[in-house]
Amino acid sequence: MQYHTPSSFDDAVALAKDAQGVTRFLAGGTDVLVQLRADIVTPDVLIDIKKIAGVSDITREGEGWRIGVAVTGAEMSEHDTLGKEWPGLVEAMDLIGSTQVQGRATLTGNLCNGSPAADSVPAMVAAGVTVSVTGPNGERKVAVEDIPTAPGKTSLEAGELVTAVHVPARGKSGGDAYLRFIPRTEMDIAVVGCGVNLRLDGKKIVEARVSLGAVAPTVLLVEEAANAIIGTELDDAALDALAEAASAACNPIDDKRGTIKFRTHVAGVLAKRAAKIAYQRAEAAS
Amino acid sequence: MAFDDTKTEDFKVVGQRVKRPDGVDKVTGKAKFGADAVAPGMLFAAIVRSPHAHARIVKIDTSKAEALSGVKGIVTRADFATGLTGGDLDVLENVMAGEKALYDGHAVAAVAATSQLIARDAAKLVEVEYEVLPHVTDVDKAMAADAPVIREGAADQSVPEGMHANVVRYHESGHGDIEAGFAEADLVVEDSFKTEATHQGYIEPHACLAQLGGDNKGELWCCTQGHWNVQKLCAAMLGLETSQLRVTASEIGGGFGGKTAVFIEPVALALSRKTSRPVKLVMSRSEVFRATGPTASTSMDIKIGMKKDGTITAGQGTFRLQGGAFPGAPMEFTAMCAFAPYNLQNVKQVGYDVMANRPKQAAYRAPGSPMAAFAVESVIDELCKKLGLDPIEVRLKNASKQGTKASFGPTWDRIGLVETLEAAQSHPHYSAPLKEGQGRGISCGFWFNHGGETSVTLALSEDGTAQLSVGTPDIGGSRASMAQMAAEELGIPYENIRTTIADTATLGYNEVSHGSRVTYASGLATIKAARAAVKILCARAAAKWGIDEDAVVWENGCAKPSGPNAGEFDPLPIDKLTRSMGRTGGPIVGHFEATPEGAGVSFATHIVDAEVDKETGQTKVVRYTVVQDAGKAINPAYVEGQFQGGAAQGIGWALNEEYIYGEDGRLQNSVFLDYRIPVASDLPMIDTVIVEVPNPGHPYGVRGVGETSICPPLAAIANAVSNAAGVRLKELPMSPPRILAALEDQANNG
Amino acid sequence: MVEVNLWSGLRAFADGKDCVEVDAKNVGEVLSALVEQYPGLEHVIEAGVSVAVDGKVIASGLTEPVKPDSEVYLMQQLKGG
Amino acid sequence: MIHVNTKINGDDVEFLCDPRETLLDALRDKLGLTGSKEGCGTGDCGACSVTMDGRLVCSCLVLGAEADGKEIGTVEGMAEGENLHILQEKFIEHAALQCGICTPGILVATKSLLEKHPEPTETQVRYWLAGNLCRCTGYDKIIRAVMETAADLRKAS
Repeated sequence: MQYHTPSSFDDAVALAKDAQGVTRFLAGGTDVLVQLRADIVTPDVLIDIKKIAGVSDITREGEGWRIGVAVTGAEMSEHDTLGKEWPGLVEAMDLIGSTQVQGRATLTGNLCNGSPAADSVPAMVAAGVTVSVTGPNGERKVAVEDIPTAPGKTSLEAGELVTAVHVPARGKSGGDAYLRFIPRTEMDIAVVGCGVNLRLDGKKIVEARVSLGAVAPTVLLVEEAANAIIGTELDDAALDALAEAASAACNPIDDKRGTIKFRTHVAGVLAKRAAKIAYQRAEAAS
Repeated sequence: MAFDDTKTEDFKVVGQRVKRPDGVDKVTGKAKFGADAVAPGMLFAAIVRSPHAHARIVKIDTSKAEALSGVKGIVTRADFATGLTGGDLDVLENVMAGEKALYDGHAVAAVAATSQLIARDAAKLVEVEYEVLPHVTDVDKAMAADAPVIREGAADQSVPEGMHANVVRYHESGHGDIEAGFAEADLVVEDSFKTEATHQGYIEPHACLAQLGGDNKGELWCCTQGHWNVQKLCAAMLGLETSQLRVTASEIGGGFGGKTAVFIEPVALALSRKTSRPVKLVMSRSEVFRATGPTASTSMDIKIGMKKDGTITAGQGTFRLQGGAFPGAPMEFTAMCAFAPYNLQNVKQVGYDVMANRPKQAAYRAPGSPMAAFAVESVIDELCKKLGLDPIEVRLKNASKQGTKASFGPTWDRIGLVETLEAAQSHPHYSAPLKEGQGRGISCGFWFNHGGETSVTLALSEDGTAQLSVGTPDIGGSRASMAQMAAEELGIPYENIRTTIADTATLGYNEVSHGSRVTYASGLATIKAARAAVKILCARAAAKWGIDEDAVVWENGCAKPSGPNAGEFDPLPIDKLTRSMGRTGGPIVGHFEATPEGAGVSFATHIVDAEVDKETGQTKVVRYTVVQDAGKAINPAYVEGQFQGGAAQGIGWALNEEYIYGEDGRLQNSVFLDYRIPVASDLPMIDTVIVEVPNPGHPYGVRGVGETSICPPLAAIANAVSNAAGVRLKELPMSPPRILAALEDQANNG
Repeated sequence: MVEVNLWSGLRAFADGKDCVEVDAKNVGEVLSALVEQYPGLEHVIEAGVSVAVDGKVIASGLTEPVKPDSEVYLMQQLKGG
Repeated sequence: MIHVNTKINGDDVEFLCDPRETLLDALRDKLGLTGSKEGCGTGDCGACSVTMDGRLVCSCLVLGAEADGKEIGTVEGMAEGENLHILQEKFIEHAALQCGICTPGILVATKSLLEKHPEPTETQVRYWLAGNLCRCTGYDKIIRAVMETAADLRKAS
């Protein structure tokens, strides 16, 4: 295995373009190193992007945020303002792994690992986060929901890598939340995850995005679930409709972490609970 | 005091919460565990393992691996002794597959190379041709007529005619007339239960460093619960004379029964012999889960009859235990422990030892007993609920006590079950109010405890301090309790004793640290060895004073005349006697070798409150209290630690831990991410009550405490969850999908 | 003579009896007398058994004394984790 | 082989490693610092916890090569000579260890906790330590030792 530490994204792209065999980018390494140790993926070329200037910065971008690709979960949690504006996103990132893992894991790594159960991804999808992708053919901006294509697979072309994460402006009267179900209190992979992001006008929900994790081959953005609560004040009927729409969108598998039936049911339960939290946050921000 | 006295009071050191002698080494990182040893010229090893649950090994081609630079040697089954039979053959077969791979992860070859990475790479280059065979991993399916046969002719004569070849042992015991008993009952409840296999989950993977020369003299360093057992088994598997292999036990990073067996040690020795270099072999976590010794999985049927007043009229249990591809599932313990807490006139228990394509089970804390308690105590709880009776009152009414007949036959000696029940009943936890969504459960549990072959030496130094050598690896602080007992007898400060876990060349045979035997048996041996040394000290003083040996007593670390008639002499402190010992008869050493047979049994009662989220099926344990009979707590802090550790492991077993095999017979969850042991945020504080009903078989009344603590939790939590959720859970683990499914079934079927 | 109680699964090897009489002064003699009188029990005793004498479980010792009025139970061999 | 210059427990250290080797491999096999333990190799057990530039990490999830130019803190650096760190003292006093294999990782993790949160609640301690598995103790005595250390440190300051 070759190990490189390029000092610019251009160099990283050049390395990746010329690389023979399996190439991986190393940010926090919390998936790459596990796969290496377990002989799941042994890269021929490993490109550590942490020595590129600016990758560990969280900076204002208009009213929104630009999060560097090597910013860790711990750094996001410790940031003064990010978590006040996007508590759901920061909490979702914070749920990943232990304190130790938080010291290393990144949003970008969580996204590019391609797991349908990645905790930060539904939160990013609900928040409308986009990423910059650079490759041999230049740079493009992609919505987070368009990155994963199947378990372990992404839409990134060979030689392409994510260079920044863009979090939109929070704006007025908005709130987000992410909840996941795990059997223990910590250290598990999500059996079901749900992100909700909404905006109020008075008491009425005027915008909403609802996302689900671990219930399909990729993280889902569920329009029907959002439509179930848009125009409502999140009354019981709206919550029931939300849960029904969330469950209906599920296309999960039976595996060691949960059953189809369980995941489908709990998706609805979490959607309700997350929506209530997002609603309260939006009210508090009004 | 006489040398065979029982001491029950006026303890000076025993009963104190002294600091453990190995504490500093363990908090500074200096303590040397299995993987921490090195040797000059050392090679690193890796094992090639079967990816199939059941397959004939057609061919092993090592040529590509051997061609890799840095590879120094490869071994297969051909490099081990031939002609073994019985248990030794089973162990070898498990350590290195012969004609067939019998489970996913079964070792088929091993490589030694100059680095860990090269060894791992080389292992991937070993080409094994398999003929895949049909497999079975579930206990009930393994007994069914159409199940593939795992090994022909493995059954012993106990198995009744007509059983499937995978049923290899049978047990039946009991007394009275169960049908008459059930007829007497006002209510009979009958139900079936299942538990999945769990793993001891020690944090330290198995590790060893082996050196074996062409002269067949060997040195082995390994983490084990019993190095004499390792010595004996490795010698057999490599065709060595037992005494020519010296085994040193490293610090051990948890065992709980799982390190009573050998897995990698013979392999490292074989590689060392082949390469003429020291070989280090360390398992990965995934190898630990796939290829060491988890518990048996079970399928159980229980039937219990009760009168309206709570009297149990009869109990019947059938226990089917799957213990991997070898005989040995502890079904007889399951059977014998099942009804042990109760005084029953009519009882019958039947056990089946069933083979399946899984790794050979190993002991795990009271092997077989927790599952039995889960099934039996669940049914008793159901009876109490239906008859409107208090679960502790019912258990008290039927409790085993001194003079009653045990469910497995004999009459009980002094036991402490009633005391634990009474202490639980009067504990504030039992009467504390519950919140909405919470339920309370209680359960009793029982374990036999064990004595076993034991050898201890206590050598006095010239300054009056003592070196205590014991042969039972210290898995939970036993060096402290041994030193406490020695200090108590010698009348010197605890700090003046240094306890060492001696290697196999230094002491006589010591049985494994299992069966909760260490504080009991090594403790008893320590006391007797100290008394032997004291006897010599007294004789030296008598000689000096010119009086009879019997006229000298030992008090507070000094020899004294036994009374005015013995003469008037100033007390002689220990250091005065030891300083001159070279000139008064030679070194003073006390020793003791025996197989103590008085290990007192131990009972416990646990109380637990659980909260169930009925929308997601998630359970949270919100309060937990352990009440257990310790006989006499030598170091209460470490007794509490055993209580708490057993409870925590039981919580994991009850709620989340399980072996998950796929349709392909491969283990799906061989990492801690998916084999879910409790993490710190899962648990509440675990309250403890130490009951002390002295064991007549120990000089201070000690009963083993390590194992009984895992017997009640499965049932106690099942009872709490069932009360909280309003539905009876009959299968472990009580994972969220199972709880939701049970709630749904209940809603659909009323 | 001492009465020895067998676990019921052993009846098949002891002419259907679950309590037999042997002439023995210690545990070892109990076991050898059992094998002598009921050869079918040999495999069980060879595989390893424990013996409870007056409520005390003798896990392995053969020299523990047995009196004519002792309560003796043959048990499956005890060990632990 | 990659040439790595790093600082461990305040000492300048250099070593050569294969790019696939982890920081844990380097600490244990190259530098003889065996206080950090491998319980899983997948970041699930925390027995290999160290600090890297002051941040708590699992050394099994860091490549040896990534340590270049960093400052690493391990359990071997906790005591100052013969003087144990107060957490080490409290762990012994409270019997907060049984087998001791998880202890180095838990000590490194709790030291990092108390530096960031001098007044942790029990819940905070439990969640901070969720990535440090202990199979022996049920965590009870560990939590008590940490809470008492925090209280003593507050009194002293």
